[in-house]
Amino acid sequence: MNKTFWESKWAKPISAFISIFGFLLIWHIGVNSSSLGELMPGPIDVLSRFVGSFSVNIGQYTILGHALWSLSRVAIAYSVASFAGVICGLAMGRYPKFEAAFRPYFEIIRPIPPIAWIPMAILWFGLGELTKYFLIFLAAFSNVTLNAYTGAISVDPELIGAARMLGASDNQIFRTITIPASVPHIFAGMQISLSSSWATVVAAEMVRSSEGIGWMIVSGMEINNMQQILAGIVAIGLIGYGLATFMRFLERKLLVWNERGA
Amino acid sequence: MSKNIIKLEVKNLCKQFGDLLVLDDISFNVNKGEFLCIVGPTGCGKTTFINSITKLYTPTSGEILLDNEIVDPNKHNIAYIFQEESTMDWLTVFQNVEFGLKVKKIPKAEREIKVNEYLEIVGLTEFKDYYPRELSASMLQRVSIARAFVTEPDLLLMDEPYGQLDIELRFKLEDELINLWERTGTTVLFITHNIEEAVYLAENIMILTNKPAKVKSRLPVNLQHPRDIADPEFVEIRNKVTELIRWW
Amino acid sequence: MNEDISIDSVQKREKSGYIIISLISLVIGIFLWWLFTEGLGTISHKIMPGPIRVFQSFFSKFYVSAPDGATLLQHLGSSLQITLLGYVIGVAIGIPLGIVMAWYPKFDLFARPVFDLLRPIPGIAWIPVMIVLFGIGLLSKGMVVFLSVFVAITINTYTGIQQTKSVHKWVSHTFGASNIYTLFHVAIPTALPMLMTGLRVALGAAWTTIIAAELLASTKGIGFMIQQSRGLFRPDIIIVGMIAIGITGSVLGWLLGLLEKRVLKGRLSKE
Amino acid sequence: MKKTTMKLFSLLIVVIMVCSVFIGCTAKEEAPKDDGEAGTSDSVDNAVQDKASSGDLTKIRVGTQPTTIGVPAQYALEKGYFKEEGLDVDLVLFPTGAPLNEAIAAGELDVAANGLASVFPLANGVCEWIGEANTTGGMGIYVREGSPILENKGEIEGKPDMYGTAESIKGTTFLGPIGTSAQFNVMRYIQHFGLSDADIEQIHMDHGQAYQAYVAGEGDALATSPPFSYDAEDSGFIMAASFEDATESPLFDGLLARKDYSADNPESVKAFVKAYYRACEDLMSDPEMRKEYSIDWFTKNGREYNEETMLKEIEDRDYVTQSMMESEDYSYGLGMLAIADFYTFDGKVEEADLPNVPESFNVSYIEDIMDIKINIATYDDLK
Repeated sequence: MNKTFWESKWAKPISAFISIFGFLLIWHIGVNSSSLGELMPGPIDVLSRFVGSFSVNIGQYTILGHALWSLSRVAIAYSVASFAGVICGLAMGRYPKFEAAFRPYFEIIRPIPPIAWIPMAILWFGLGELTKYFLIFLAAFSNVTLNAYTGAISVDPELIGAARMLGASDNQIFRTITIPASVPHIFAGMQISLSSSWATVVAAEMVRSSEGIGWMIVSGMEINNMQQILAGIVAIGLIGYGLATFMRFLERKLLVWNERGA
Repeated sequence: MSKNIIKLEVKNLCKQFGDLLVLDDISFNVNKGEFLCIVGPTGCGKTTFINSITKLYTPTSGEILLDNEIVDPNKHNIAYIFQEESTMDWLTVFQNVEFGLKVKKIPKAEREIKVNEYLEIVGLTEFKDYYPRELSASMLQRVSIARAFVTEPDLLLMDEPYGQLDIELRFKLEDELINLWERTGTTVLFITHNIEEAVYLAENIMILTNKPAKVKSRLPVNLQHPRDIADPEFVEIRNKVTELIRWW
Repeated sequence: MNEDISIDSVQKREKSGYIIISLISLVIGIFLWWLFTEGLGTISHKIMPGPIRVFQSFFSKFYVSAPDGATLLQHLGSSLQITLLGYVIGVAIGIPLGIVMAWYPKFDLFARPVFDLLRPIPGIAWIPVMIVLFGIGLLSKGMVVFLSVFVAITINTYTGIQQTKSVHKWVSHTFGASNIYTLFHVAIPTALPMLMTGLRVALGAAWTTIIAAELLASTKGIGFMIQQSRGLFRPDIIIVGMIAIGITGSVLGWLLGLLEKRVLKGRLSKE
Repeated sequence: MKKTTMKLFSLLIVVIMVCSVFIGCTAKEEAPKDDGEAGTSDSVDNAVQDKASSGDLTKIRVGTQPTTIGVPAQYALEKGYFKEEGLDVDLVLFPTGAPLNEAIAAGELDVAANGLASVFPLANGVCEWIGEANTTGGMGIYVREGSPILENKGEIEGKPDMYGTAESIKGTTFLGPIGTSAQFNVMRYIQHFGLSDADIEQIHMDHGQAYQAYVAGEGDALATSPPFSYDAEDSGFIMAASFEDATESPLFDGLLARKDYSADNPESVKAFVKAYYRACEDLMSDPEMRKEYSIDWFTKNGREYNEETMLKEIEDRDYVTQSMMESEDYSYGLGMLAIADFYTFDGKVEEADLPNVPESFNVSYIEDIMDIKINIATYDDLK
């Protein structure tokens, strides 16, 4: 009897429901039974604020508007970063001399987290959108580049040897073997980058803004509105989860041929 | 070797996955020291059967007795050689072979003697400090074989262990296996879909039907090792098995 | 690490040439930086200080506490202390949790959903919550670091354990090993490369998060130093801070790399 | 042959990268920035006004805070005073003075109405001090009841209302934003007891957060300004030292302009100053209106005031009017000089930069507009 439950298709949703409900319950009890309640709103307050913010404006937009703002920032910066990252990564893999020239800068910039760039980015690009794009770009760029590069240099040497025996030129090998073989790596890099881009949206919106999920959190801090902060955190979590799921779905759809190899 | 003692007793074994009946009322005995090959059409449930013996799957009904007790890897000395490559890539060859002995809490000094002995037998002594990724597929399979034999199991289960190897290597390893078996007197249950392999190795061949698997028949191979695949007697037995296995 | 694999003996001859290219490229870069700042003055030093100014500030920051009240090493020490505190706790809790989640499917069914929801929330978003819950001292910053470490470690451990091949589990079981024995001798060794990756990722996350936390509320630390220099028209100190962050991050990563090589011995780490 | 193709290819990559970055930039700058700017910070009213204003107005970017200093700017904007002067004002709000300075450094603002933090752009020679806007009462250092600091009162000569002894202050933790009046307040306070910054701990937090943290039991003392100082009083915290007692210097919030902007657009700056003072006169002449208006605007920006606290603020803080500037004892820029002098202690203002501060005093706009003569302070006046 017990066993059939664990194997049934209901096990997953039911246990998910129980665990999330349990998590909220602990939160609720924690807040209501201690002095914590003075500082922290409970889950009911936060969730009702979250749900309410679909129809009531926080600042100038509803939460959907803020989410769209944040997503559009991520989408733009992420696309540019992916594009530039793939090109840089492949070029580094293809041309050792380009790698030699470019790599030092890459290695210097890579370990500095986007958030530490905020002050300089403001000085260079001002308080507008460009700075926000720049920060998100930084979050995505290095991962994509690194993965594209790894993809380009870890192509099976036998494959290249075989192609060379058939008389393929370096360029042909690069176009027809290296690039396709790098795709799984590139995709993996893009997946990680999307998550880190999204995680950077809070940092990016710490730069003067008046909209976005990150702004909800930052401005909630400024005006001491815990409900707004937590509603923002809930939104970040849900959208982040959605994006990751979406990328996994895309991977399954697009990279069917790779799954065998992986 | 007293070959008349019943080692393994399978009684009315059934296994069902959901609605799918895979094993249908299988019963047979294996004597101590016997080399039994089980053949059947691909996908007939041979692996399921062997997995039931090792408790990887719990049978739906029926029972399996080893030395008159319900089979239990914790109590009985069973070894299993898998179809897939199964060496552990974080251990050296030596440590891989040692794995089963460690599980069975054999003292260190004794472990070392035994492992070295079996490494010698499978010809891997000079590779004992290598990691699996540095070895070829056939060497890896030899590691697995050594790992199984070194525990001197009461019952050795082999699930198409040579399925992925090329013919030459396979012949070599088959001969090695027979050698080991003759030296150790282990009871061996060998699963294969390769009829020639079965006839080449086994004392007895058990043929299963297509899914759901039942025991179709069981016939002895009374030939001396090493066997000659061109021997007319060999060919005759092979044809007989082939005839039995046809389900169409 | 990857270049080492790809570079075969033929290429080795040229390698020294590549180092020269790297050096030339760096020299050109620094020269251009100097040219447009201190050289021609095209870019105001209020927006981008020149290399000479930055290097001067960098070295003088080792003994000058202006304008933010502490020397570089004091800031660095403060940041590292909290980072390591949060990191150690995060690792100590994250690894066992990841293992238990991956090894006991029933536990996984309950833990995973909550975890999946918390996972995409960046450490920086937790800062306001932690300030409210744990105040503004070491503890709240330690907690924010802990959270981001914990998430990265748990995920990687979890994924690593799940990579355990069934056949290895079977081998262990048929030899009569208990579930726990199999966990420690099969699953955990399998997970080690992923786990090491997790340690590295988490260290990066910890270091990023402490900087963020210090930007928002603190009395010391590299992030605080940067924060103080904003609005004081001292971009040179900001860049010094960024350089210190970058170098420290690299050194920490390198140290973990050494550990990784020792732990994984004959195995390649899985990226 | 191979080499040339390689070079071409890398060149191409560089070009594509650069282009992609620029395409990305321009695309985004056009699309979202328009909306973004319409909505920057303040309110929808502005957006409406922005749209109404056509091209013949001069655009000017103004930074301020949602505090006393920002009210006249917002008021002038809403009343259309700026527009009457031919200005299209883009008002940008900052939570404290530090990020406002950063925006000035980044060239994002032309003029600003800011508090104590103004000293940094002045000392750095980036801005000039073009007017003083309001007096700054109501700031102070607060402690909880039962704090050891409260055990002793009036120990310092001439400060009958100031609490504390060297022993009780030593080792305490102060909350408040560093680089603003709060830090100035704390440092001057402890100096009276012969202590230095090494004897205490100051935790940097914006006013709102600091107040919240203090309420939650963090820290030993809170250095804050209205409205949080009034909230602190309401919560039963006790003022250990007022800003005035501790610092002994009158502090004026005021107006600054980027030097380069002021040189190129003196007419716009003058117009801005004129409209701003017009608003100040309005607000000073009608306290009831000032109260209603301020409460409304502060609340919109997340600073909760009630009537009582607002009345206190009106009591404590005056907007600078023509008559005030004409008075004998008015000394233009004295507060800024005191602060500049103070901040050399930890190198936030370098000693070499001290002369920049009086050099930045530019009263020509006010004198032109009001046709008065203003008495300008020098460092000698500090003694």
